Amino acid sequence: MRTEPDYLRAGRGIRSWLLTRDHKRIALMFLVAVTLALTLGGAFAMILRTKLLYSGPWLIEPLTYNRLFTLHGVVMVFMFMIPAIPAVFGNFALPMMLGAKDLAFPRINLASFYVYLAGAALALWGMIHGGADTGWTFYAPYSTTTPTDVAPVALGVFVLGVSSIMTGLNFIATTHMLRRRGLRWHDMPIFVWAIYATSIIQVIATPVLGLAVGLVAIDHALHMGIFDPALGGDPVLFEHLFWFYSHPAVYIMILPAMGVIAEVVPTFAKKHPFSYKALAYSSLGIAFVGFLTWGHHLFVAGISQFDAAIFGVMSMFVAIFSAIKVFTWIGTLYRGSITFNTPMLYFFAFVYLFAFGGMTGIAVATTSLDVHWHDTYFVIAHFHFIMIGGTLTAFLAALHYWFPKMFGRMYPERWGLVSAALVFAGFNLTFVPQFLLGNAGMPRRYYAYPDRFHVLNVMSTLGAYLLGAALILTLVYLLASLRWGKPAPANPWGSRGFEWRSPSPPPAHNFVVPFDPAHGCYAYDRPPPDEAPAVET
Amino acid sequence: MTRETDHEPGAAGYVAVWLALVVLATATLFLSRAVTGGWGLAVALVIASVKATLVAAFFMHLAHGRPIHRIVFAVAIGFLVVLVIGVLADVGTRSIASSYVDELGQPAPR
Amino acid sequence: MTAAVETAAGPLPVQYDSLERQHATARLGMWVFLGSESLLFAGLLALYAAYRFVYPAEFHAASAHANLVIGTANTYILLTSSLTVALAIHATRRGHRRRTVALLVATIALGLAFDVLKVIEYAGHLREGLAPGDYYAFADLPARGVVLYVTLYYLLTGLHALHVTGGVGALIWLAVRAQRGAFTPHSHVALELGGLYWHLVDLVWIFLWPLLYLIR
Amino acid sequence: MNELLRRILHLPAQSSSVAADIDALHYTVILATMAGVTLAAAIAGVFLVRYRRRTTAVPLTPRIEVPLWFEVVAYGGLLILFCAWWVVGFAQYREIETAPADAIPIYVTAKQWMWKFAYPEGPTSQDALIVPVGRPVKLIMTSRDVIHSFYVPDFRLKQDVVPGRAETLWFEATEPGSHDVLCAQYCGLRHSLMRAQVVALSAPDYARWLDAARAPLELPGAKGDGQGLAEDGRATAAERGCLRCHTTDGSPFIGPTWAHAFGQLRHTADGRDVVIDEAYLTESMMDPRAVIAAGFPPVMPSYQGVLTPAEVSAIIEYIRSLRDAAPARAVPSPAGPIAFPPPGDTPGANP
Repeated sequence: MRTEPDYLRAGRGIRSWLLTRDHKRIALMFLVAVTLALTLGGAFAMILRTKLLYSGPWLIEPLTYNRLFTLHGVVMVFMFMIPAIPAVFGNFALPMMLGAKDLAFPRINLASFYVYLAGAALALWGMIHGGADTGWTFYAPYSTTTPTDVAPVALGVFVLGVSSIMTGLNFIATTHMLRRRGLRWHDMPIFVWAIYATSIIQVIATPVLGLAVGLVAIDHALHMGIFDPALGGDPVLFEHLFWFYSHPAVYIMILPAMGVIAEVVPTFAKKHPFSYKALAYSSLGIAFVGFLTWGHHLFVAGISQFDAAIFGVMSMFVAIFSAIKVFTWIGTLYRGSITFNTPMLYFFAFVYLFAFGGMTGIAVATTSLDVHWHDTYFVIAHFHFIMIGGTLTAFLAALHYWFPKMFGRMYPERWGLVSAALVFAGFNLTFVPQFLLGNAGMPRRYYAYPDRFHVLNVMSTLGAYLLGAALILTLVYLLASLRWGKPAPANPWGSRGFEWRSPSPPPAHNFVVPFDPAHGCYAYDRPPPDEAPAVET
Repeated sequence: MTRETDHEPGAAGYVAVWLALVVLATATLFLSRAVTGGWGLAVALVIASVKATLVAAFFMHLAHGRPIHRIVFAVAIGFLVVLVIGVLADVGTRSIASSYVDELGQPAPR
Repeated sequence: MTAAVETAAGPLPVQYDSLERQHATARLGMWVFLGSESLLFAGLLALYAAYRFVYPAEFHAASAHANLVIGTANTYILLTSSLTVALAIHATRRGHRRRTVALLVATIALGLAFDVLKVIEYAGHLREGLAPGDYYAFADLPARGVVLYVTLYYLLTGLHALHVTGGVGALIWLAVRAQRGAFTPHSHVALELGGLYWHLVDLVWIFLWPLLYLIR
Repeated sequence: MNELLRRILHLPAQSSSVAADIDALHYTVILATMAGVTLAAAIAGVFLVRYRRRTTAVPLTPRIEVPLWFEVVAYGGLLILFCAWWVVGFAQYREIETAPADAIPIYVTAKQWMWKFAYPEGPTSQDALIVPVGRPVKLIMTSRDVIHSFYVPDFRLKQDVVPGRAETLWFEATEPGSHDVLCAQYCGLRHSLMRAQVVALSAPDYARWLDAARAPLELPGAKGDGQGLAEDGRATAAERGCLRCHTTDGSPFIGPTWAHAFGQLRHTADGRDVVIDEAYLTESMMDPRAVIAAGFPPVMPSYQGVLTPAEVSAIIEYIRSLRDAAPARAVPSPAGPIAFPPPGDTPGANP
């Protein structure tokens, strides 16, 4: 029945991959790059955790330790968290969900991949060459006066920002202009809403980060003194510019994850979302209100009480949108017909960890508690609960969910469930002790710490080893099933989603027979459309 | 979809807009001498906004282009204002105590 | 596979139904890019607002030494260049290829004039010692606060001048393509995007001029 | 209940006036958080078990759209709860941020990797902030180089110290004791070793310490054989401020007393017994944290490069001269030994 080769075999040779304009191939190239970044960042984390087994100086020098946590921050945030789900699954699934043959600007899409590689190379060369030891936050005046080599790393982050803007711009144009005839905004899958909201943040917030790290690079190299207190400058202003980007950036990280979950739950519960509008509009709500809350990172930085009041209240409002999403996902399970696959186990891990991480965010936004917790391991546990418990868990859920569609192979279900459980266990063993460390008052970025924090640190390190092992296990069996996985049917999960109405792996231009949007992507109260070969699992 | 080029201002329209801009620029120059201090800034910003609206509406075809263009422009300017206000709300209301130590009359220990 | 629709600008990309749809998408993409660029200046304007609030007197004193003549001349130059590029697009729609090229060349000339005046202005300031950051060596005014105005002046106008230079480069490329007849009344979206970008550069200067030169 | 929760959550001692209130809000927020999340997960679990698919054929599921009133009630209620926490939290924040008028001002200077304290009356000290119990103290802090953060976990208080500005932080210690001061804002190589101690003394002890610190340091000569050297030693000890923490009449104060010390065994914090001889005294002056006497806070600054070898030997001679001297009653002996709870613990064996 297949008239033309699928996108994996549509072209031969390295040139057809490196110069491709097919959004699906670019998605796979991003997948490889992003997985490398995750592995690299994870390795740095392992070294940091190993050093923290002992309270005194051990294993590595303080300068090496400072460089490693900077590397861990920069690599994980800018090279994995920000691009991961949008650039891989946004690139792959968004056009298919809209019924489009490709993104609006394919050349810009390919360029964004090479700009990402350039930025990553520049940042890592900067690290190897001189190695910034400023932390991924680059706070002035330390970042502008430290003898280590800050400029290349800062410019690397700038270039990675440009790649992020290009991806965001592409998705906004595609969502507006390339929807299939008859596909209204309210017929679109919720994943598209989430990626659209993320793109708005990427396009609006990233330039301000570019400026902030650009100023740090200029200040460090040419001593322009824009934040230099000796010339009357105010370092807190850098913190304002940096967090104006970095708080919306955490929504860039979590919104696509929420989009993935909004696709996984209806498919495996075989049920229409509890409230489509709530899920769709809460994504936009997070995108816009998320820009008004950056000040809760500055409660003890010396901002005025009036400003702290504004940002405190706004932080409470933005949390409501996350609560809406969690309740709506759980509501979707009500009277569904649930099958328990690996993506669903990742969903349950996501719900528990993200909700807990989010609520500790509320606790930190309760201004007076932040005075004790700011810059301690409580904050580190909070954002790792959201980043690993939320985004990485959803990334793995998406990887398993769309694996049949991307590669035409099935992953081994049993191994999937085992590794998901190990990831959940390793994660909790690593980061729950860090909440307690934060309560006990251990500041972050500490090379040597008072002895009273010793036991909790050892527990956290063991957890880190377990989490690392579980992730490596996941990588192994996924790579193995590329070769030996059972051939995947077009619709292994029996999903109504639009992307499942094309063969696995899909042809170069996504659809043999364009799908009929009248059959909604969540219409589990009506029989499945016949044109897509609905295969029961 | 209406073709965009039907009702865009003709050559004469563009020259008229240009004249308005030049007049406003000259007005800003002289007004800045007359109105000084905080009000001077307000006046200058109002005139600049009027000029910006003229350029955006006619030269950039926002007036009769697709509505999404206006939304994108408004959102960008909106967040620009949010950033400036967020920063000013902090700098503006910081208490006196956090000015330089020596201004407190007590020499900071060297 | 739908047959690729032949258009003047090469085969219509497969994901577009019509040429007009592709142009509309290109314009939307450009507007999103312009929104993103304006946020780049937003960061510097926020710094300007904060520092002007903290050091009003120093900003006032320092602004007196800004070269008002060149600043005002540049304002008129950019306003006029906006007119010429708008007329150029208008001429393309009317099919007057030669007039389009002439107007584009005029715009390029005005852009270069802006850059030249800017270099002259910078040279003058640097000779006086009005240099940014640690290199500030201006006799009349103490550094504290004033140097922040000077640094912000160089950052704002420097970033803007960079965008002007980039714009001039784009216009030169567009003029060459116009000369080769690449733009027809129905297909000249690249020229429109170049025009939009140039108008944004003018828009930014409309705000920079009063904020930097007219602090009274 | 407070103590139980405090231990479970690994919270440090509540040693400042605001600590108890903050912890109370902490317990409500954390318990509500855990309860809410566990409830949500439980509901999800129940739905999973209740609605798991038992047949192979996929049934059609009802399309249920949540009624708007349910959403408004649920999310409105949640928003009100969050805002209520914020109201309480911000009230406490204002209390933390606004120092009372009668607070004692003390100037704190943060410098890359050390804290220096200066009292308006003139005495300065390094790494040891001596404060009275029960009276508010206002720290006026500035930094010499980069951003640091003055963080006292036992007080639940922290304030970034920004160069070029004076940041204020006030607290009121509730009971005598010494508390760790840590740097919470990354500031470079020895960020994790930039530590100090807040030593809270009862009111009379503080008053006496302040008098001793302020009084012109003239002390009657002590009997000693090498009259000249011991005499120089006494003058040097007075001038260098040693006698502000070490007494010469046998009573322990902030530091161990010098009377009847020379040649005795000193029980150290890590359980060893060391003979007090020239080597031990020299090492204690140059690297005070190498050996810390049991029951005393590690607050002595290092005099490396401050004392010349001649002065070191003079001081040692003075201590030797107090070996069997009858306690001279000139300095009123403190009311009794300072009731020091064992300090948190000595910082890790730092390089």
